[in-house]
Amino acid sequence: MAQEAHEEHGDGFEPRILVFACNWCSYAGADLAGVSRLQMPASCRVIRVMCSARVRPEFVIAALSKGLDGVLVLGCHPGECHYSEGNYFTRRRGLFLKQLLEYVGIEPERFQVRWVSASEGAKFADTVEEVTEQIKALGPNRPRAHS
Amino acid sequence: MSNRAVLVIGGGIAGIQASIDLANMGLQVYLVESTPSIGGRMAQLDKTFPTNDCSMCILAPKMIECAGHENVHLFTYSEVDEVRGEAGEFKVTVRRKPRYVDLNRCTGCGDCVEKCPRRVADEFNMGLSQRKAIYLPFPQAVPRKVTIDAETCLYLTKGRCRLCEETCEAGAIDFEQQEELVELEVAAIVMATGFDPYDPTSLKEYGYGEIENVITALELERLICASGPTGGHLERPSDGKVPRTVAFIQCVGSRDVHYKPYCSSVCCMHATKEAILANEHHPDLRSFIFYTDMRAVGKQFQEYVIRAREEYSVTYVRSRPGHIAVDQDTGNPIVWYDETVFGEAGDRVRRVTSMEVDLVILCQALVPHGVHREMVEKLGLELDESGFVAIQDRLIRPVDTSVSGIFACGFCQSPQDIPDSVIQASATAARVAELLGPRK
Amino acid sequence: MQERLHEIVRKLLAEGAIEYFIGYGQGFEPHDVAPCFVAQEDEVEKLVWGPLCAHNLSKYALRAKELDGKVGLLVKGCDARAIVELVKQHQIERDEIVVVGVPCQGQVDLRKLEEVLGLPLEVVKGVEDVGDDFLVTVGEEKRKVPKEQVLRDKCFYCKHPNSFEYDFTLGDVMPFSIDADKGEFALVEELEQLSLEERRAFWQKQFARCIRCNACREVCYACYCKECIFDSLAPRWIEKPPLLGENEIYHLIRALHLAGRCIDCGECERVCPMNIPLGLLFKKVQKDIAELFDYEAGMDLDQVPPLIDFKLDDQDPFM
Amino acid sequence: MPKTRVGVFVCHCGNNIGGVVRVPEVVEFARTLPNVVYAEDNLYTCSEEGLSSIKSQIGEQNLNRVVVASCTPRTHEPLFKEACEEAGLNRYLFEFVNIREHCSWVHAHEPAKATEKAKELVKMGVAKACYLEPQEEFESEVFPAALVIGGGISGMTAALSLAGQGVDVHLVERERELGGLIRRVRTLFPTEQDTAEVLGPLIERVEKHPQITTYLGSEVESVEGFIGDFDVTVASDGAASELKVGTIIVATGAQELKPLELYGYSQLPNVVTQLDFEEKFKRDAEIPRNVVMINCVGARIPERTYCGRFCCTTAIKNAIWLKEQDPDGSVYVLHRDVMAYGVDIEEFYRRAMELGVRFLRYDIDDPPQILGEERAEAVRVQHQLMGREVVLPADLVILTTPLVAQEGSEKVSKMLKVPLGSEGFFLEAHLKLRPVEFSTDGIFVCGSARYPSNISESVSQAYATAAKAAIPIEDGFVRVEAITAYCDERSCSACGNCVEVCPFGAIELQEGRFGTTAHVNVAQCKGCGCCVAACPSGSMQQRGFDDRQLLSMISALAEEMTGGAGSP
Repeated sequence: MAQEAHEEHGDGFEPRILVFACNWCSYAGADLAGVSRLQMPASCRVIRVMCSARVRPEFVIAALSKGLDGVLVLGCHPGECHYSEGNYFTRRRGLFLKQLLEYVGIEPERFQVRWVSASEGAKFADTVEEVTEQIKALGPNRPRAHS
Repeated sequence: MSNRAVLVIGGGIAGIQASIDLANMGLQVYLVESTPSIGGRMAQLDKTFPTNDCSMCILAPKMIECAGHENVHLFTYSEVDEVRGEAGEFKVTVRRKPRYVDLNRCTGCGDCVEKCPRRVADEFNMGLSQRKAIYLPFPQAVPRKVTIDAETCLYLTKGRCRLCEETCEAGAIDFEQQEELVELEVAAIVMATGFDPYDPTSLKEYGYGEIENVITALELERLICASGPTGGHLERPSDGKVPRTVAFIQCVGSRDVHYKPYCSSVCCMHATKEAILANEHHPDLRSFIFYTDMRAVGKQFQEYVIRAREEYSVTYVRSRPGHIAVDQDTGNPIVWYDETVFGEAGDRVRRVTSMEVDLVILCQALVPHGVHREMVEKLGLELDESGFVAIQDRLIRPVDTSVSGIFACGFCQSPQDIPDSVIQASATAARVAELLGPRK
Repeated sequence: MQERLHEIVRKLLAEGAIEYFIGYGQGFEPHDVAPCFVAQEDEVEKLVWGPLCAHNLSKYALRAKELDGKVGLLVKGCDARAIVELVKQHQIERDEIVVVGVPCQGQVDLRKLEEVLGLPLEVVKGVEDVGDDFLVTVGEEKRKVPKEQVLRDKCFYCKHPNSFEYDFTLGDVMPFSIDADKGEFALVEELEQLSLEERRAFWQKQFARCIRCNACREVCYACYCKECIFDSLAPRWIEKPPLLGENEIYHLIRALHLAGRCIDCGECERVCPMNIPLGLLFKKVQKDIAELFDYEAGMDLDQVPPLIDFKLDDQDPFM
Repeated sequence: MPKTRVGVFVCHCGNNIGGVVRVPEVVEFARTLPNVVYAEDNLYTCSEEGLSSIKSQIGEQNLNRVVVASCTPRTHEPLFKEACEEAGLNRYLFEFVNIREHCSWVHAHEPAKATEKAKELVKMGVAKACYLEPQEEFESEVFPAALVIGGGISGMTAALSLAGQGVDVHLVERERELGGLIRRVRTLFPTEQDTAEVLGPLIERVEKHPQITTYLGSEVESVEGFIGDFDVTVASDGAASELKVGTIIVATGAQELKPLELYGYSQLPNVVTQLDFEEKFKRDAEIPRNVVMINCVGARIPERTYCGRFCCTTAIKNAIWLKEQDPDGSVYVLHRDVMAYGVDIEEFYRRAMELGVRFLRYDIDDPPQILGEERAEAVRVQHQLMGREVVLPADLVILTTPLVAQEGSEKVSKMLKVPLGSEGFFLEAHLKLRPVEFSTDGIFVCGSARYPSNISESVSQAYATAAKAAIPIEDGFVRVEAITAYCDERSCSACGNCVEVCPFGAIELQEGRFGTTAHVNVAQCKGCGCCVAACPSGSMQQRGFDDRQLLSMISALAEEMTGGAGSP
């Protein structure tokens, strides 16, 4: 076990990424990735919400300020929202928040929004892979919560 | 109609779905299943095409919902003994086979199974592993109660042992238990007895039973299933080594006037699925599917086949092998078949050739379940030429049998896949509801 | 102009058109002007107007809610946008208030003035607007101070010298610009030029200094929530001690909540005891809202706020 | 408020989870979490054994929160909620943690990391569970009528079955007469009856049925509302009628692909589709001597990957018909696979061969060619068995094309807020076990609107939807899952953001004892939570997804793995 643990942690920094996924598309997509046994980095922790529009931008700010390495908000593709328009609000909030965070010096890679449908298990896996790599490259997000 | 009870025969996915829908309509449902648990064939599947959903994962909630429904009355390990009367007032006798276990006391803890000294072939795993004479068919069984198999139990056959009785702290073992006849009055009957795999032994050319490494599709299903005899490790029978090349032979006994003239409908996709799963287990495993027509006719089926070809190293060979030999040293089956190749002139020519593989999978025909014929006679139903329950008007009444008040869904009335069976199951519910008229 | 103001207010009170009027009055120190409530006709003389009347009085419009009668308000061009927003955000009915618009040619930034004079503000006895300069009374003498030296940052690119939202007006002045080529977002753009690391360092330094006195929140016209989420115990968005992380959450969430609401009155920066350049943060918010969603707060009653609105063809970098 | 007592049940799922995640370690860890008073592992938590263990522990440990860490909530959540309820625990005090689809299955080769992740997920779940509150489900009435969109064979069958079950039905058909696509078909598989014989009586029954109101030449203009209470506007020649229905069945069918630009279709007069053939030739026109059919035209190609399912059947049916009209005529069917699945079609296929219909397989990379300028004279194709080219004389070439999505499907999809799949057909809730339902309650789909289906299949689906659509109407009510939004009026300052964003117009500003504040109409709220995220003061919240619950999960994750997280 120690041996294996060593092997696994050999690659050093493993980012901790918070993922918000909407129940209807993205969470189902994540499930599909699982059902299809698509392997991906063990970096993401998914919080299920009914719609990506439930995700308060405040959550993203809090998560990053508390020191999580990244936040990924996943929703249905525009036009496919189970509630018909939710993800359009997600899109606007995302556009605004991304620029604000960048302005105060938070790397844009640490907060990302992506559209993943229920049939896109592979896309979910790829997204996790990609975002994890990007954040690995940045290194840990300096926690400020108790500095 | 005053009597608002319905008899459903068969606890597979079709019977389960019909029961749930009927129960949700406020009708009393008597679900009769001959084995100790509901779940049927779907419970034996590892995954389902074309989504690769874990079969048990989507079935288990349905099983529990069905068994837990206030309007559903389960008769497992039971058989329909006699049916009299007509639509609106059928009188049914159900025979509860003795389980020799008190269902109210058994906790399904499995201690007795531990102790039981008698091992027999496990039908849930297609005989690829052994179970005890007292057993739980599979972990998610509903009800989760053990059953003593009277044919093999040492005490019941040879009069000594009773270890289970000593072990059981709940005192659930009851060797005095007698078979029980239950009289039911129902307004309608839904038949959903499903299928059995056709035994390919009679197709001598394929050497099933002679060549160790020639197995059937359902056997493979259990071999790659995590809850199967090998814990999901794909091993071939002869030497337990992981196969690197697998040949699937389609239409074994189907589409063949000498055996079953019809197309079993699901085997093309079933084989494709198993080839994909096998490759997922071992990415360097290659599959060859020998087919006549690749009947991928459902939603997302073609796409599934394309994925199999492009991402899971599955090769489709359009040929019907005539003979399977075996290499005695390696135990490798050798598949003889004819194929079309390009001659020097670039023209196509047919030639006979062979392929040595590690494992051969026979996608055998699927036939109406063993209880089928007997049931059909008891219900006074007509059969079609192929032995399926005859449907009078396929166009407008696709689930109505020749007897008014009796409906048929799923494989017992025609070969079909899970969604079609589920659809027909719900359709029978609608027909029953129409027969009985509005509630209250 | 002050006389004209007194006239109007006296008339409003005499007619009982308003219960009281809120304008500016002399504070404890000569240089210090404070909001002034006038309920009696004989008090109207207390009302003053000049280059030290920085406060955005619109927040007091909320008082109208508690009254049967109306409230009178003195409103500069810049602050008028807050009135529009408050109506849009269902906080006041426009007809609950009487707005007296006042033309303005720029307000003094007391911190700059102190610097330029090199003397404590206590010595300042008064400031008048004389066109391109301010006439500052220091002790006995009067000193000319060029506006560009002591003007509030936001007054450099003043877009609304005249209140466009009023019931009465104290007249018009020519639109003016001290520094025409200096764009509205010049300072933000400078900051944007810096590297991410530099910006990070800059803001971490600023946020670290915050003592979370909440002055910026208390003074903000848009912070009218009955209960602010920062005061809620469950969920607890931030811990009480003013640690960097907590402060960052505080300021970023405020920026978020002000998106589409901030009308650039500059009050938060003015009242900050730690001199945190909050203007730089909120100006950025205005800039992005304008660029991303083509929206300017407080300009149009019928325009839906940007973050509770959407267009099917909004830009979509998210794939 | 009694002390929070959380019970955690971690599932091995055979070796699906246990084979990767070190479950006992996760259980140990769970025991260290705040408010957790009990934790155990199960081989299958979903088995009756697992469920009964949950029930008994709720009693023994008097748990007031239950967390199960196993598979995806999307399949098993109702099951565990039931178990809680049976043990007297409000179903909303249950929290699900997904450590299979989201963990063991996707990190199969990293047991250590997977185990760590599973712990964190459990920690987050427990943190949320601590803030869960018991909820009452809102019951809303179901209006006793159903809407069926589409008057083809599926729609009519669904309508008749619903009516037969005692439900009032509104049947809306775009055309001026009932019957849909098959009106244009002459004979039907497998009975080979004349379509009129089948359709006639059916249409008559629909028209005569007292409980069916038919709207011909009409279209559904708008649909508002939710299961039990849909407000529907039907436009018929300018006139609009307002209907109220409880459930809706989509039976809008599909249309035959017109293969423009393929095999000279629309250029050569004697190249037609199967439907053209049914309409023109199978009625009066004289029977051509040499007929060549080409299957899979516009199907199973990169641009349109799917199989039309019953186009082969149609080709076989028409080939037989031709042979029966003129036994000496030649009929060739050029195909890529003969999709004669099941009993009847296979038998049909065999009969065609017996009658002398010739089936030749062609290769998509070397497709048949039409010879002839003004009209098709012959078809050239590679004969796979003979291994050489053959030229087949042709008086008539029939192209077998698949059904494609019905015109206006997007409109219906948007109107009902139900999805379309990649092929443009309606996308059911679950391909396997919920084939005729949408994820949206109260709306169902049958026939070729869902996927090309032959008549028998369409009719079965129609009956299935009739069963499902009738149930809530017969019940008279439905329960709304308690994940709806609510407003804390004490802190709401009525800025109106929530009103603006709500996609369902479920929120209004109203006078209340705390002045003007937002009010949520639970019956209309679908629980998206849009409004919650738009509320600056946090007055607007969502049951089961409130800020305390979600923020506590974030905090739990943000903390180092010391196990003291997000407790109330």
